[in-house]
Amino acid sequence: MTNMSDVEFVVRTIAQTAVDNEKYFGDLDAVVGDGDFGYSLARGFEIVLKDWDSYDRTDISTFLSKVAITITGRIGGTSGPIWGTAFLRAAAVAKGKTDITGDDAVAMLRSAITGIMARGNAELGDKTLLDALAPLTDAIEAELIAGTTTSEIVSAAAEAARAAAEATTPMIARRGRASYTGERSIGSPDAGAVAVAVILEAIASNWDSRGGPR
Amino acid sequence: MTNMSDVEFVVRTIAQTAVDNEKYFGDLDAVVGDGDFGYSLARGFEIVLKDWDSYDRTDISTFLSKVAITITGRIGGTSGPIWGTAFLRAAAVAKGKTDITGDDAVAMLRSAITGIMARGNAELGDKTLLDALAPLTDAIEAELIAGTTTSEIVSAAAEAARAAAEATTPMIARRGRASYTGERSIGSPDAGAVAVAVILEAIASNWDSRGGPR
Amino acid sequence: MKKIVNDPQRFVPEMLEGLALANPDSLRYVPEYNLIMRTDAPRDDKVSIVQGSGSGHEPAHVMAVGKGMLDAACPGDVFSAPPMDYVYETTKLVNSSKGVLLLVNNYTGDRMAFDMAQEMSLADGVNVKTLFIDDDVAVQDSTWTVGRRGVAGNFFVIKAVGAASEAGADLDEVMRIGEKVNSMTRTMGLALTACTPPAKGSPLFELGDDEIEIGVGIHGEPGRRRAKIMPGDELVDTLLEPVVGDLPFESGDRVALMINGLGGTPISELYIAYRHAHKQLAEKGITVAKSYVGEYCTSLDMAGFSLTLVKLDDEIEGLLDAPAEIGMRIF
Amino acid sequence: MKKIVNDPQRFVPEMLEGLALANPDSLRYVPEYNLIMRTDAPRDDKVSIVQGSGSGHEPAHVMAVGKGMLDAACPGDVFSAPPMDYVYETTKLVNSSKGVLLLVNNYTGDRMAFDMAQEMSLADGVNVKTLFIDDDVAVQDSTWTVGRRGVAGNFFVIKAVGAASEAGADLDEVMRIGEKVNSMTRTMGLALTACTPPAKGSPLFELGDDEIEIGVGIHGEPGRRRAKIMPGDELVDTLLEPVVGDLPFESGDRVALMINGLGGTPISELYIAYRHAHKQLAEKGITVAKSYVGEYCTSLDMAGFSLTLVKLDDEIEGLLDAPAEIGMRIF
Ligand SMILES: Nc1ncnc2c1ncn2[C@@H]1O[C@H](COP(=O)(O)OP(=O)(O)O)[C@@H](O)[C@H]1O
Ligand SMILES: Nc1ncnc2c1ncn2[C@@H]1O[C@H](COP(=O)(O)OP(=O)(O)O)[C@@H](O)[C@H]1O
Ligand SMILES: [Mg+2]
Ligand SMILES: [Mg+2]
Ligand SMILES: [Mg+2]
Ligand SMILES: [Mg+2]
Repeated sequence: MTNMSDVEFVVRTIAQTAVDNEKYFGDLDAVVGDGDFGYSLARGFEIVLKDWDSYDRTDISTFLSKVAITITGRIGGTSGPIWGTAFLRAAAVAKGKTDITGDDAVAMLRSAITGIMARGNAELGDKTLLDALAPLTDAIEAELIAGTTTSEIVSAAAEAARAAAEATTPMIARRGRASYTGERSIGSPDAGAVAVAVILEAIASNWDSRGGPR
Repeated sequence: MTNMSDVEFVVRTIAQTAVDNEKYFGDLDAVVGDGDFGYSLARGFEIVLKDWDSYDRTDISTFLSKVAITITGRIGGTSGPIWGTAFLRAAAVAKGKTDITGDDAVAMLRSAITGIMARGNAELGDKTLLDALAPLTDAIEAELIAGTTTSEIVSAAAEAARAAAEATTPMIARRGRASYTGERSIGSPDAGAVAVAVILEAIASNWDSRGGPR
Repeated sequence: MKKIVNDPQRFVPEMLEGLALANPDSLRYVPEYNLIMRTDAPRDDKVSIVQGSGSGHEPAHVMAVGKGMLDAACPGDVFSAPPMDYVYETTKLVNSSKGVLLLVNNYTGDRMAFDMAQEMSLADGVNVKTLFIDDDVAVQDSTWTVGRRGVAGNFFVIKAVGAASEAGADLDEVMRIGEKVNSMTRTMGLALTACTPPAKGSPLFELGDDEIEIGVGIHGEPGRRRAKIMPGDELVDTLLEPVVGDLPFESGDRVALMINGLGGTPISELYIAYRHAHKQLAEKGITVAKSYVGEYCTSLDMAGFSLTLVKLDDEIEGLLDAPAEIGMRIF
Repeated sequence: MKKIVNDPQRFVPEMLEGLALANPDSLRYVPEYNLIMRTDAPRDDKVSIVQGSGSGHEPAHVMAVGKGMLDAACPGDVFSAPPMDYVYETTKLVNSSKGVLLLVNNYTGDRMAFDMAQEMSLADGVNVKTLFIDDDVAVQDSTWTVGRRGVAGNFFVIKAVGAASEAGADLDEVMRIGEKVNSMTRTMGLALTACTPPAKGSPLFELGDDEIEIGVGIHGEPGRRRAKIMPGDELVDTLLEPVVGDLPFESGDRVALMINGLGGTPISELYIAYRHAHKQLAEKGITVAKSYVGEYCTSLDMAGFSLTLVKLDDEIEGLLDAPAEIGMRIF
């Protein structure tokens, strides 16, 4: 069971990680893309951090929707619509809730994934951040069935995301800027997938010290 | 005593040396100038070599005038007018002659030097090719007084030109493109002066095998 | 990085402010949404034309705002599609009773931002249509199903729809013209060097002293393949053959030929390329009726060029000939 | 070297051939003398205006040939004054009964070639005058008595004498106007990179990743001093202060402001420079009445820019406003 405070921790960690890794994410995108991924995320999530206190926290859904509006409206490039859609879809699943269960979290992630797929016309295996998001969701689901602790679940998700991000290296990009380079996209990991892994690792490593009610 | 055949040898050596050293002369000019010196000389003297057989050889003066017209008319940059003027002034001194004495040669060089000075509004010490031409002329004059052989005179001239060219290194350029860089022109030799030294060395080293009546 | 830049994050706003200061009578800069619009827009007697895209392509698109061309340009940051909000606000700002046409180079990020903004604007009752430009023949492999990119050929679409809207055509007619010109336009580009986005501060990719990238887009990404540098005429042939073969352009055609500099290539070299392209086309029986040599759609400081052909008919030629006044001026 | 070039020795002729092919109605290329002239030149109802100089400065000067600007441009090879013959033949080709004005940037080689050609033309009975342009304030030290160089400010002289001659002014009057505009024009430039002449194939000088050259001319030579790269606004100040202080330009003045790209700098950066220059001038009480941002006089692919100010009066402003049609076109 997680609550608003945990959700805030997750969103804040996403935002802070995006800001902190501007250069790294940009360099990853520069290998076969146009190098703006880090810049775009950082400029948008910077605003999320700046407006942090002003977001309506009536319930988890409202909170995530407000964040989504900032992301969609203020992040440029492909990432604004993609990440904004993910937050919006997660918000829709959490409608009216102030607490979310593990199953809720999985449902929110699944909804985010189908939202991204629809928005970007992408499938698994196209070498996008979806290729990290789906495996990490699978890992959470498996841990829930196994009945492990929240802390262990988060760690497992981070490990799955990292492995999945690395597994994008041999893939050929079929979506986004990288896809224009064709076969040359083989040999380097997808910037979006790596970003997901880095974010999950940040969440996992700070999970136990996140503060607020558990 | 030198004759038309010697004059032809000298002019041909000048032309061939300019063509052979296009890159070297250009690189020298690139240090504080605009790098076109080698290109300009090569493109013009190439035409001298191509039109070689067509020049009127009625007398030495006519021959040199015809060459001067090609140089002035077809070499761009500062070098066309400067080198063309030198040839024209030398031609004027040789008016009507088919043989020239050592003293004639000195007079021709002195006339070329004053011509260049007038054309380029330059003086000795301004870090131009004049700073090689004047010392080599002085050297010839000194050797004539000492009564050495033509072959020795030519060698002495080459040595004087080389030493003088090297002596332009500490000078500050007051004329030409290099002068715009001010003090920064100190530390590298003048391209035009080095070219004169290279040409004189070529003349000297081939003098004894130059063929034709001596 | 050696650029004329202060804070890299202020690169785009400062450029736009400079542009507006240089054109006080004709251009207005709206900092909140990072947009440049005509001082006389919106005009209810004409369809408003908007181009949105990333920055870094100057003069496209902010310097193509003016009479006979765009009513507004809505650029994102360097090489990034504008955030959806900016597109939406731009659309509202230039809303004319004759409608709004959004021109978008077909890149994923741009598509998404404009699709979303169009939906929101339609919901607000704005009469808006979106045209995706996709002239790049470097992207033709059907495996890459994101479709062709829009590159320098967008200039011709802008010019034609700008002229038509200025003449009073309605939104459907302007859209028809834009689609027609897009369908007759083909482009391919190559890079001699990588470019350096100000926020990154170093070149986007490494390229050897004798290497070039063939089939690049306009966002500084690597192209379809790497090759060794070759003589200028061969560089031209490398682009011309795929472009001619694609539509295809055929003997008897009249065309517009554009040699577009990518930002770091001097105009002298562009004319060397033009010369060979013109002659090769003449040999194929294709007449160059209009020529365009210069920078139209760049990738920051990238050296290289793209080659565009437009198949002309009387309608297109008339629209290209129509007068226009834009910020990319000479005097 | 990565350029669009075939045989480096054919760089200039191929560029000129391309230019003429792109402008068949208005421009003629005369290969024997490497010159570009208007198809309608010489016209006996106007003074013919000729600019001669090295190549590598494009669009100056071959792309400034056209109605209201030059009647002919007579370029030498890259960075080399044209051979005297070419100048002489050009003068004869455009000889008008109203006379010929030769515009020359004040560089030694150019001065000499034009002096000699003018002498020969006068002997032939051609009514010819020569105007030396010397707007570069980087060269002001009296020790360097070759005098100031002529750089991008030549654009304003060309524009003004072009307009005056088109309006029927006689040679003396055209000369007076040219001298006046030259006397009111000041320029200074800086380089972020060295340029690569095609025949040399490598950069003219080495410059560190964080180094710039201040006070460069237009032939790729090093400047007066080397400095570390600085923010864009400071780069502008480095040029603006000497330029403003030289004439001097004062509070209450109306000026034309040109930010001229040297060939490798994208137009986006030029507008960032324009912004700051415009604001600084406003703070000094100097009004920018006309603005020029783009490439006017370049050094091949050199990155960097020059800043030019022209003090305006009604006469000069009117001449700058007059229409002109030249090869550096947009559509
Ligand atoms: N169509 C798509 N669907 C889902 N994700 C995508 C799509 N295209 C790109 N991405 C993701 O976005 C990342 C790049 O984002 P960004 O650099 O902002 O986009 P752009 O390609 O517009 O510059 C990629 O690494 C990939 O993970
Ligand atoms: N005013 C002058 N008088 C005499 N010689 C000069 C003068 N200016 C330059 N030179 C000589 O010419 C050489 C450069 O020639 P060149 O490169 O053709 O000229 P530019 O400076 O026009 O590019 C210099 O190295 C110098 O020896
Ligand atoms: Mg990207
Ligand atoms: Mg030189
Ligand atoms: Mg992008
Ligand atoms: Mg020169």
